[in-house]
Amino acid sequence: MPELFPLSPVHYVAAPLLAAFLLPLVAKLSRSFIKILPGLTFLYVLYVSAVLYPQALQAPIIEQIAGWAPPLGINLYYGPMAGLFASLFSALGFIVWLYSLTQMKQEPLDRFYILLMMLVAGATGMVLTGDIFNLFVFMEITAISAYSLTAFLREDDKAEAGFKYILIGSLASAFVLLGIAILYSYTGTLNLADLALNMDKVPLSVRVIVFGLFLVGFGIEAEIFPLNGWAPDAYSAAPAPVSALFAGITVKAALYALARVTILLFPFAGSMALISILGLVTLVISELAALHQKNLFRMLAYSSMGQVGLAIAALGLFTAEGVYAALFAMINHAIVKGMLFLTVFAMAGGSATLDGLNGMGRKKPILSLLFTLGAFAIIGLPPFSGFWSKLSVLTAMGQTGNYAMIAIVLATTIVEAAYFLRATGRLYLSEGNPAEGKTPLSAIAALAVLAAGILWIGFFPGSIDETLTAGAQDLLDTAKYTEGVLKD
Amino acid sequence: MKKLLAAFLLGFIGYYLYTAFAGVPFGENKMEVGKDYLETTVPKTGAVNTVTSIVVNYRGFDTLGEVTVLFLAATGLGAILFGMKGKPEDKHREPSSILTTGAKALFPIIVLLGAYIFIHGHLTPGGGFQGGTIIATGVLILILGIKSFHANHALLSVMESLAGITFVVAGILGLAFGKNFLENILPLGTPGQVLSAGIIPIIYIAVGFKVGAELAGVLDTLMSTTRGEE
Amino acid sequence: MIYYIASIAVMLIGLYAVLVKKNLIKIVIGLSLMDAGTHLLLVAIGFIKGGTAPIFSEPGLTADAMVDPVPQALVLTAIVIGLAVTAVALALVIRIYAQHKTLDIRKISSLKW
Amino acid sequence: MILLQWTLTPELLYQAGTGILLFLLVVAAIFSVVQKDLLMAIVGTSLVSLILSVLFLLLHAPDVALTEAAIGVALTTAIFLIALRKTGRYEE
Amino acid sequence: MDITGIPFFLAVSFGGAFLAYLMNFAHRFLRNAVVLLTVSASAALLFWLGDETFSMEMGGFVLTLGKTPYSLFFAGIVALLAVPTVLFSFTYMAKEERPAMYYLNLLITIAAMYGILFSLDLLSLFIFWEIMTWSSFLLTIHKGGNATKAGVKYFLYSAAGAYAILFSVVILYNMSGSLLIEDVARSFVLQNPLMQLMLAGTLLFGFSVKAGLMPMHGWAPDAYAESPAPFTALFSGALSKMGIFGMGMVLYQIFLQSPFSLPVRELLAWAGGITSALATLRAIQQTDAKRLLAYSSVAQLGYIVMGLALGTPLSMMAALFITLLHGVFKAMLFFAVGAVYFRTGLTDLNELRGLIRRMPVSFLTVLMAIISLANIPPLGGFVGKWLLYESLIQSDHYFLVIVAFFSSTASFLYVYRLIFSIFLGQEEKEFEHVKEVPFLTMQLPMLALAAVTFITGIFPGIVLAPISSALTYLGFPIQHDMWSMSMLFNEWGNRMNLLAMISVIGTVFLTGFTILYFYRMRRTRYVTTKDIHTSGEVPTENENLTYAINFYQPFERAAHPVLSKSIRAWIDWIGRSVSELGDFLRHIYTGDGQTYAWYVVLFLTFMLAAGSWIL
Repeated sequence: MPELFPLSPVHYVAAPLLAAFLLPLVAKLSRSFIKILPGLTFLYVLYVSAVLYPQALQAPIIEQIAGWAPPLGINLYYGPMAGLFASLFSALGFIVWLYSLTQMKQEPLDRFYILLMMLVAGATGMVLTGDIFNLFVFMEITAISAYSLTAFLREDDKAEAGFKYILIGSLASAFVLLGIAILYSYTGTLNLADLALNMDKVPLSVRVIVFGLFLVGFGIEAEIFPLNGWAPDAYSAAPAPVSALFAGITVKAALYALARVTILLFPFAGSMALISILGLVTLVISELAALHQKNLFRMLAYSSMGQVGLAIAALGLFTAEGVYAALFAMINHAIVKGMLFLTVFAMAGGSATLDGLNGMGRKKPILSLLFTLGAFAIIGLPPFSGFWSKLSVLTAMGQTGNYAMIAIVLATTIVEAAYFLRATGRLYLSEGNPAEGKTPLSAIAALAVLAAGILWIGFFPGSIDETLTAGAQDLLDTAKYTEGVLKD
Repeated sequence: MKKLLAAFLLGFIGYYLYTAFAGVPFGENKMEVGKDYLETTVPKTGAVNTVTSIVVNYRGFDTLGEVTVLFLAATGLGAILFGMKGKPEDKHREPSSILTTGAKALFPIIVLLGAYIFIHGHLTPGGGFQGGTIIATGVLILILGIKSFHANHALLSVMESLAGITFVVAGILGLAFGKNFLENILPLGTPGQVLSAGIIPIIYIAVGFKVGAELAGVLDTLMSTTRGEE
Repeated sequence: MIYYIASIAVMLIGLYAVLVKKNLIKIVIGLSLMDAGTHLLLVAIGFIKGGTAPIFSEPGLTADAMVDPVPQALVLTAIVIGLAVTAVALALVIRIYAQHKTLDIRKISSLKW
Repeated sequence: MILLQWTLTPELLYQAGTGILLFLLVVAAIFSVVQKDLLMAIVGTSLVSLILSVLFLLLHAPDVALTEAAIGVALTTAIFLIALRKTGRYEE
Repeated sequence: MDITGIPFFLAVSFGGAFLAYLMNFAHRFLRNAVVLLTVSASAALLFWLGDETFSMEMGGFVLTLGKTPYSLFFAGIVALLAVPTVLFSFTYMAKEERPAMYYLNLLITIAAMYGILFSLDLLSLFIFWEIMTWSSFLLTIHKGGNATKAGVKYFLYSAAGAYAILFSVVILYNMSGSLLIEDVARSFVLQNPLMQLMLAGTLLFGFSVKAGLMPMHGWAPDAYAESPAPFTALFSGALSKMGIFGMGMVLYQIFLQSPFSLPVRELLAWAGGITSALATLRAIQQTDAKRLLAYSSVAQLGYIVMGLALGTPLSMMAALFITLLHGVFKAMLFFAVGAVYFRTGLTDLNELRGLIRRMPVSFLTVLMAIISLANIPPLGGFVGKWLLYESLIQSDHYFLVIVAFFSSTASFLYVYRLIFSIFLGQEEKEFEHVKEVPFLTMQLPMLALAAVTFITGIFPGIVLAPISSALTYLGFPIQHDMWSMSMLFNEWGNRMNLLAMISVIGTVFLTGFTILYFYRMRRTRYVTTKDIHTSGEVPTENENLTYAINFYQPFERAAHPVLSKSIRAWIDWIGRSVSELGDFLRHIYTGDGQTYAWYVVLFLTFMLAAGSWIL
């Protein structure tokens, strides 16, 4: 099937879309096929990224949808950074699918898999597209599948979390749409590259207002401090495979969009510094708030908001090392937090509380080991991937000379160590009656892949160095982006 | 007090938005991309209605995304209200006879109107979305009018999926013919005719069916959820 | 110009409802009002005095006497997205009501801290 | 008397029409937000959509007018009413 | 990769750890064999380590490993303690659960310690430092129960220290462009003095947390008390010495030329002195054997820091000598207490009594250890303390001498309490079943270490040779006239011949013992510990007259004003206030969707106002 037509970045979106539409039909034929189709789609998308990503490292692939040149039509910009994110998302999607084969029992399974596939496809679309309105549409796709997935489980307070998410989410989309309207009213175009070129048409005061709107709009999805009220509820209400995807994918896509828009359209000095400060504030507040959490998923939710804050702080440095460090932090966070969510669900089921972990070391030794590995990786202890990502963030901050930031990041790491080790310590308590149950092999396999990722990056951080530098280059080099897109 | 603070804040935001739009002269021709669309729509895409050509051809990817959003809303709705299937009779009170006969009489006309709109999408104003919604309102009248009426969910979801697949396949065909995704591969025909403008009518008819089936499904799911008392 | 003022006003009224009103359905109404305001704003941006609808129905119409079609295309998509989001929001409201038996947003905050 | 000298030129009629409709639009919006009885509030929303659809016509955007009419007035109101049917009727 | 290179050495240590973990699934004996093999192999390999440095590029940083005489000495200590610890834990851990995790973490900790010592650049030092911290954390919480709280507390303290080190490492890397300690030292001098103070201050803070200096020692008593006995020996014997190694490296390789160097060292010396004094007083209060030994470790480390901070060649020699000796006799004490716990399951001094006849070898080990701890001539402890006193007097720190004298004499109090309440006094029926610990795996390590204290007591030269080579590397000229194999000289020209002194004492003791034994022994009657008359009554069978409960009550009342306000309470207060802040911040998420909408709108207005006001 793959050779039937030339591979291009649009397959990232078209294949899952086709599968999503096919799934209701397929569900009528045979129940078991519901589980197989998403796997095939994710495999196909992984195959696409395996073929395309190396090409993207040399030169960004720019694809025009429906054959129209960029200012008229929509174009997909598949540079090293977009490639990195797209491959990461598809890999995470595949692992979560593998995991939820056996762990996800909630009934309307065909609907669950449709929403899951579209969550991943929407986020990949956000990363690929080069048109600002198209970015809005893909943000909506990701958001609407996220709303429905948050309220997927039947227990009582899930709908409440869903409503909070949709309330704040539609505020975000209204503000983004308003921002697009203002931009269009001044510049008259919608293509990102075209916009970047004639941003001078927009007077400075209006540019600040539009930056504010976009910051709030994308900030809500990227969980920046004052805007992330919905996040803890959404993470703890959604089924664990979905929360893993939230932490790994939706946040990263929104963060990428925010970064791309800010660097292209609003490069004035204050914007990135402001983002960096917001990131730090998010880091400090969510790490401290996580200290008192009894529900494990809520604790992981706060911790992932903190890690995203760290990535934002690094991104805000606006230097090549800063973006390099932000990318590294994002990848590490996606892998480790994904593993933690899935491990906790496998260990303690839906309502995992801190006391539920007591003495789990004896009953489920493999899972406890994985949890300990994840906890050490998140804190950033040496032999694991977290250490290198935190170190690159700190050196990036060191280079730009703000030592206070380094002190804050290190202080919050101690707080992070406090609540993660409290949980890890409980695993090895002698008393306590933890939940029984054998974890099926496919779930363990999914976790093992993530653990292998952590260890691989931990021992060979150089291996992903090249992709990260290319990605950082790609994001910062706006001239190459605009000239590449509008070359004809 | 809260109301006062809210009013003040909104006044503040309103002022800033107003200053943002102060610089935009109302009614002046400041089209950049719009001009190119208007000039190239008839020769390049063959569609007379520029809005439809933009929606389906130039920015077809948006509409693909758009259809997915609607599809996800229908699936999401079904997933959220999954456990709340109610008994048929608690749908609503006994409809009056006027409503029933009116519904029976009106339904075919509404469907005809809807079909006309999405078939002539590229000629007259309107298109897939508008036509589909009109058909859905037709089904709504049936649901309200006839007590025992139940939308056949199986048929609706099959129609929905087939329409969606035709849309995506139309896009993939563009790739198969060596062009780009969603590019027009059929002859443009003479503008103004029904069979003109390449794949635009086909896509819009597919969208029409899809939207019609989806919204009918959504309405029926919503109608048949339990009152919440039990 | 008054189109801009009116659409911003409608949007702010919607935002006001979201911020102040306690009833869930009233909040969803507020959200759809905000969307409506934005859609009017977008179309008003595209309007050109003396321009006709961007459809070449008769042969005589020329490109430069037409209204800007792009915002209309955007609004078309935005309205349907608005519908989709409102439908999901209302489904959530129905489920919340089925479980909490109240529509007051203050009473449904069991997930906190 | 002065009034009569005005000839109702289409231009003037157009201006007056938009002015009144926009004013009605804002009033309908306020009505639907302030109204205690949710049914009336929903009727207010559909009124807003209706005025919006007419306004779109005045702005020479027939496609959008048709969409607004079909979706805004018909379906959104229907969905709201069904949701209202399944939940409590009166606010606060 | 050649045999004598450092990478092979580290590969053996870390590889052995994982091999042992795998072997655990094969067979218990096989695992023990692999563990013993790894430890002894790494100990042996120390002697053939080549001098060439080895560097590799990792994640954009260049990590270099290499051997220096200074680090070789510390590696010797680690090796000296590692082998007995492993031997001791074979039987001790037989009953415990999850032995695989225990051995894995134990070997990782040992390997990490070697890693710290052999890293020539700050980053690899930090990497191994963190590996050591988390593996020792996993070991501390091994027993479960309130060991977890102690473990987390330990990790947080050392995380605070480690991140202080990382803070200055990142800044130094940013300043000097390279991580090598030499380059860092060269560029360190160019900084302005205030920055130098800040950087050196954070580094010293980081290392002194692990060395348990007074304000930062909060974790030591709980961590030592809760961790399994064999590991505690390594914990207090070797792990805390890494802190000393680090402080030495910072003080004399990086911070020496800076103007602030002298006042900082003076401050450290006083901190060491106060630590030793207060910790000794605190130790006297303890009723649990392990906590008592924990405080005594903190006190001894106070001496070492005092010696280190003085900076004269003699004080450095004293400090390094005490570092080795403390490791040895502390290990002996923890092994003995571990043996008692292994047999009786108790470490509370009030319950234990009269085990001298049941466990003679343990008694002998404790006796030898406390003699050397209270630095009485025949054993090693004396030499270290003697050098320390001489160096204090030479550099005329007279007040410090008073403090040192006070705390070392006071240390005799808690030491005596330890041996009296466990071994002496009337026997109890409940301890009838107690047998001596098995010879090969438990008695042998204790006796071997006792032998070491004995030998170093007579021939200190054996230890002083590597010390002086380490110190010449650090830049302290050691003239050969300061010591010879068993002779100690001092500036005022008088000499002290240890061998002669001990041989005289030995002969006198032996002759007296033989005479008494043959002449009087025949007529003596064997007396049971119950055979004592108190004011004419004969004690009944189960009534016990010797008891150790509130042994030093009058002394404690006297020292009460000093001991009442403990620094630990102040640090716990910090912990509590941070978690209260967390609790307060948590309430920002009120759970009501509308308030979140309010936050969004408020943030937007703030953004719009700030934006347009600034630009």
